[in-house]
Amino acid sequence: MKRNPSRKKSSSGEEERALLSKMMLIRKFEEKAAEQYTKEKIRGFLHLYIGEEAVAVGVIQALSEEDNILCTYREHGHALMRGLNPGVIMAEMYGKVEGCSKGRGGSMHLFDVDKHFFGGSAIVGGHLAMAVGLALASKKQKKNNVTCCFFGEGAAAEGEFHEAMNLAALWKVPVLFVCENNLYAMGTALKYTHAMQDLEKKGAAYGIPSVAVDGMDIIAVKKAAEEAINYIKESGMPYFLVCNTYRFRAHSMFDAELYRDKKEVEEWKKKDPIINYHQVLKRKRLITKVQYDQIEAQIKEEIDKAVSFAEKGSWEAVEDLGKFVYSE
Amino acid sequence: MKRNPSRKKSSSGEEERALLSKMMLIRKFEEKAAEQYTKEKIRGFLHLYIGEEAVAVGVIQALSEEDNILCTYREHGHALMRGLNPGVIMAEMYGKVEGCSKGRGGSMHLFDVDKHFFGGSAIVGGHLAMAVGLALASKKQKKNNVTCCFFGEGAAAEGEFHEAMNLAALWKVPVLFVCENNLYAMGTALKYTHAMQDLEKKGAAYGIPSVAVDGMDIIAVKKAAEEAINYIKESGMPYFLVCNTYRFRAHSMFDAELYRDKKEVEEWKKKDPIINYHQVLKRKRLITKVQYDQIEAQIKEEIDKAVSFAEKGSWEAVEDLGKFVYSE
Amino acid sequence: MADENTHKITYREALKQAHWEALRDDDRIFLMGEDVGRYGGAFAVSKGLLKEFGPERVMDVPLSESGFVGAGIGSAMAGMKPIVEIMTVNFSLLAMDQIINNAATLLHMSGGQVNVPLVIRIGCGIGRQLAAQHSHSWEPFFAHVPGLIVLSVGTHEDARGMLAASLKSPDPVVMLEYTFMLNREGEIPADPFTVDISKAKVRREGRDISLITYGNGVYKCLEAAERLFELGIEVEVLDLRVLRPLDEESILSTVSKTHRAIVVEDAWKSVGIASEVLARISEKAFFELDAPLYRLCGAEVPIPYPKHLEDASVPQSEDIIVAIKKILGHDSV
Amino acid sequence: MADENTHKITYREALKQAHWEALRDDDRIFLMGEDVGRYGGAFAVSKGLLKEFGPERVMDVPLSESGFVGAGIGSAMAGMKPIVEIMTVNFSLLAMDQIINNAATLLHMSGGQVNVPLVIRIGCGIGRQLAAQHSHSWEPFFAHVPGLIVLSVGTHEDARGMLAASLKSPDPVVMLEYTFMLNREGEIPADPFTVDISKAKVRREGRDISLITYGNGVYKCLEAAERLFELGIEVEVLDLRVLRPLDEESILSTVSKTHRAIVVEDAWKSVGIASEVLARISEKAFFELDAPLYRLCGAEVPIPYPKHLEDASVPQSEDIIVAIKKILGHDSV
Ligand SMILES: Cc1ncc(C[n+]2csc(CCOP(=O)(O)OP(=O)(O)O)c2C)c(N)n1
Ligand SMILES: Cc1ncc(C[n+]2csc(CCOP(=O)(O)OP(=O)(O)O)c2C)c(N)n1
Ligand SMILES: [Mg+2]
Ligand SMILES: [Mg+2]
Repeated sequence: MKRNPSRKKSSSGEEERALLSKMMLIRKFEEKAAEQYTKEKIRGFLHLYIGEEAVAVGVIQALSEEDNILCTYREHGHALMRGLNPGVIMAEMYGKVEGCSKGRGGSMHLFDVDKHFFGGSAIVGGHLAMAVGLALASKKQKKNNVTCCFFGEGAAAEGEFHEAMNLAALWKVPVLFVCENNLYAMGTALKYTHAMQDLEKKGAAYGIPSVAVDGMDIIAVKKAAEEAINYIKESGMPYFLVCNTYRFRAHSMFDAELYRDKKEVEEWKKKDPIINYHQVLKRKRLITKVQYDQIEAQIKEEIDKAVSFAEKGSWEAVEDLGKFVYSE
Repeated sequence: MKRNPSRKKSSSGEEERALLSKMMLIRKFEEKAAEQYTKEKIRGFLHLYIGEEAVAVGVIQALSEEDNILCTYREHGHALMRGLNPGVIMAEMYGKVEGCSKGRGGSMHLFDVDKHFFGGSAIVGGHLAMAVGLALASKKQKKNNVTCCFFGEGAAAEGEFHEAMNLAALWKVPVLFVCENNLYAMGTALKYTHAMQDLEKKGAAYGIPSVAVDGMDIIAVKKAAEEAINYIKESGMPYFLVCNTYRFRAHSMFDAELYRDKKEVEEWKKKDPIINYHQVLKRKRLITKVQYDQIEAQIKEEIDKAVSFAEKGSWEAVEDLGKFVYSE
Repeated sequence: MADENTHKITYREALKQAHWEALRDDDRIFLMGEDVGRYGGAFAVSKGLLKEFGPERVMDVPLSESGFVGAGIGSAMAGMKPIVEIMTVNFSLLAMDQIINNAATLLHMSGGQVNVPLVIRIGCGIGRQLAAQHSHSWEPFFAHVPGLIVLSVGTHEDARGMLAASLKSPDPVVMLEYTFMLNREGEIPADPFTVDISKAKVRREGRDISLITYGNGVYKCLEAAERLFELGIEVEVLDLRVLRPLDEESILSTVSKTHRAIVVEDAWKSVGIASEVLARISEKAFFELDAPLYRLCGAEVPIPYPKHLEDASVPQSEDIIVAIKKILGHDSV
Repeated sequence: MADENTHKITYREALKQAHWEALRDDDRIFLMGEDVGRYGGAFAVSKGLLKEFGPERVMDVPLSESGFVGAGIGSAMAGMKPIVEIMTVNFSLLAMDQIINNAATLLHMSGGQVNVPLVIRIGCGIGRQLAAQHSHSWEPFFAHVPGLIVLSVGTHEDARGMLAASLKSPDPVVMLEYTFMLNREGEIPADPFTVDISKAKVRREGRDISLITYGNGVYKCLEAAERLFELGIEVEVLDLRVLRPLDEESILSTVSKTHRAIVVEDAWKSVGIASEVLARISEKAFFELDAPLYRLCGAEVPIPYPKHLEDASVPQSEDIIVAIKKILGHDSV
């Protein structure tokens, strides 16, 4: 094995392998979740992020721990990347009290306030204004943290998007809007959702700097996110980042995928962010087979542990049904 | 008096005087309404259009009778221009059954469906999507009419604006969005309402052609509206027209106008669309003093008639309170 | 119960047939909603309709609940007859302004000029562990509003028949459908039939006590009634069906017959449909009552995700049986 | 009734003082809403506050009800204590998604992690001929929703005291204020006082019949009670004040005392607060009743513009008097 001591940091490849392993964790975690869904351990809606991992990983790595995160119902990846324990996420999806939302929320409502992870919102577009509010609070409290809000391209058609963008720009608050453009809102393709499909151009209507990036390329996302965060931290102003990506799996476990060609999916799978980045790392000799296998093994172990944590978790007593409606 | 027989149509000045007289009718009608408000003949909110007359007149003259119109609560001018009888409008503001909405609506809810005049909406932004729906129906019914929707710059901050613009462009329906930018939403100036204040630039977010025009200049509005209507009739597509204007009076009769300088108002009054257009016509010798006085006298008569019609109108029986909730 | 006069059908299929027929019969009718076309409907109710009727009649719309409901209102004002689907009742809040301030109000504020012949269909209720933003029973919100006709589709018969009736209304109709029932099979008349959307309907006769219910409650009440029949208790089940305007006559008449009533609903208890039914009875049939009135409603909690808690958050047949036994002093079993 | 322990104040001024005090006492508190600043508040409630506290504490916001209510929720989640004003209750429908799907639900769906200490103030009710899109009494919508605390500001005392109490709540509070009363003068204690936002309040004692009411109903009921007193009829007036969670104990206790009750509200009758009150009484105090319960509610019509029809669309003192006389068989006068 060759080593190049002069390019220490990058040649050691630690950082790069960490990015890869985060994406792999998300992928494997969700594959396991899908499996558990089939076994009816997990119920309700389950929205997989498979294919889009580079977005959550690339963006969230650029955030500090103090930065707030808000997501949609398709948020396992974000939660994992924010550092929520896979076990408490899995337990949540099982509906167990050990889950990160005490089992009340399920897959769509992962929360961890201590980690500044504010859900898991299942009303499309409903969390954008909340993100602006969190950022407004940061400004009022003279904190230096950013609020990062993920949403789909479908959400950008909602009036909430318009109001949130305008308020953020008007109030000059530090919020990063990340549009995960996976080309579909359930079964409705971008062209049936937006008259103007270059979504990054929508920023101009609010005077918000906007950039589109290849969301299948972890390095591109990372770079764009870092630039965005720098801009926000320096200016205190909002920023709009469009990540063009694709979901490989159905919208949720209820979806028969009548609305798109298998071929289209196959084409996109060639852009798999994990496979491709793995290739890049191999080419750059930043990862060995042994290292890769180690990562895989570690992830497998972590996920097995998560499942057994969830399995061993407990059901909340029915008598407690009325809890969490008002504060105690 | 010189005449130039070669410039027949315009030298006769009939069309021009008609525009002037329409604006004057609106002005005088509203001045009378304000007077009747002070006498407590009219109650509730009364929103005057004084200063903005060139917009309604310039735009509506470009429409055919089959074209639909939807307005806000500041719609006396539009109703008059659409040809509603001043008497039935006045009666409506009195709350009499002879009113155009049988007295149920009042100043904010003038309707005349036979004249394709669909109100009079007092939820800011609430009528934009309805306008898209009317235009959608025209398309489905293969009618050739346009739907024209007036709203304020304040309304453009509502999510409804965003959704309506997108739907109109996506569905390719013949709707003219007219933003009456009078710089204030109640007491909130444009700069506190929109991060990006060149409103005509918002069209680009939906791929809708957009133009801003001096809304104090009847000829400019007329020309812009005609171009807009031509575009819509030819393409079947939506269009966004921003008319920059100013209201000379308070937002409503409840408003103490704490939020703007008297001086600012005085500056704008120099752009009075009626006085200035009268000057233009005088300069071009398209109106004589006699003609002007005649117009004034006619308008006075019409308005006096309107008032006495309203005065003589009748109150609906209290027993009929439950009417118009469901169709009979 | 199947005989030659009825046939078996799922609730979903009944809804779909109703749509198919409507689209076939009247050019002014079109269906619009999120994913009603290419996806086939979030719950597959409209599957196949796009192919048959084309994208002008079965319109996929962007995520813009206020916008497309408003557009539905506008096109109804212009003489079309739109059916607007809101996928899940929680999202209807985004369109509440359009539904209440416009659809329900235009006729009145225009002095009788503007009709809004619009049908809004909304999927609601629990049953699929969809948790706190996808599972509610918000019939009470709609039933409070003058100007709306509010229907609750609690049976297969109504799933098949209510849409056609609604499309005849000159006024806006809100049709609440129940996701929980989609796969359930039931019987409907084999021959074409119409339903009357001004009347409640007695789904089972009985003389000991009245169960007054709607929506997801109907089959639960019928099941409870069936089981109580074996114990010699004869329960009358009244399906309200029309939550606004309420068919008061049918309510008072069942109470005058049985002199006891329980109202069963999945919706949250406070300020619900059951409250209204109790209020009407206590105002107008007070002297008919042999026992206090009783409500069995949804627990006052946003719906939790885990199945055991979701189940616990609405009344089940078992709860109904227990309540009836208690009221009738039938503790022996 | 004025004495040295009380002083005279308008309802508007009482609200304003409450705001002034809140802004003075706690840096985390800020007021946001359309025209609350430079305009001085649509109804002049916040006039002067911008000048005193500056634009960071008194924020004019664009017309974006969903947006700024959502932003209020977000900032509450982050430890601020926003007071969000929605100018008129009709516009609250644009923010219903935020209020119900988020504010009321976050605590639950996060398993108790996310508190939303937000106060939403909403102007409501009739009285200024503002017609069908500006005049409603939609207390029932809010009172139906678990997770919200819903207050109805029916007196000057509450106008002065409820805001401070609401700002102490860890959970979202909806405070309904009444445009009709703004100019009305009333008495409040001269010394600083606090109010308890968990309890209804008997505003006048009596033994013959209970008037149960809230909001615009309170003074109308007190007026009716005053006039009936001259005829020897002693009416107890219970101001519900807290519409959610309802103070059932106070309701049952007044009914147990008088054995007769009328519920008075401006809101539409069907599925309203009165329905709920009647339901609770008929469930739990059935055997206490000497007469059928009775509701005097708003007419089920979007509010019409003309004064005589507007007046007719809500119960007036005169109607209350007539109803009481009828129930008590006091037809003689
Ligand atoms: C307000 C609202 N309307 C509709 C839905 C149903 N729904 C859930 S996800 C979804 C598609 C959203 O698409 P997009 O925003 O692109 O996100 P993606 O699922 O592609 O990540 C729809 C229509 C919802 N949850 N909320
Ligand atoms: C949804 C909604 N929010 C608030 C109001 C109260 N309001 C009435 S008019 C107005 C200002 C609207 O400004 P703009 O759209 O610019 O129209 P203008 O009055 O200037 O013509 C406001 C805030 C309302 N009627 N509807
Ligand atoms: Mg998408
Ligand atoms: Mg304006």
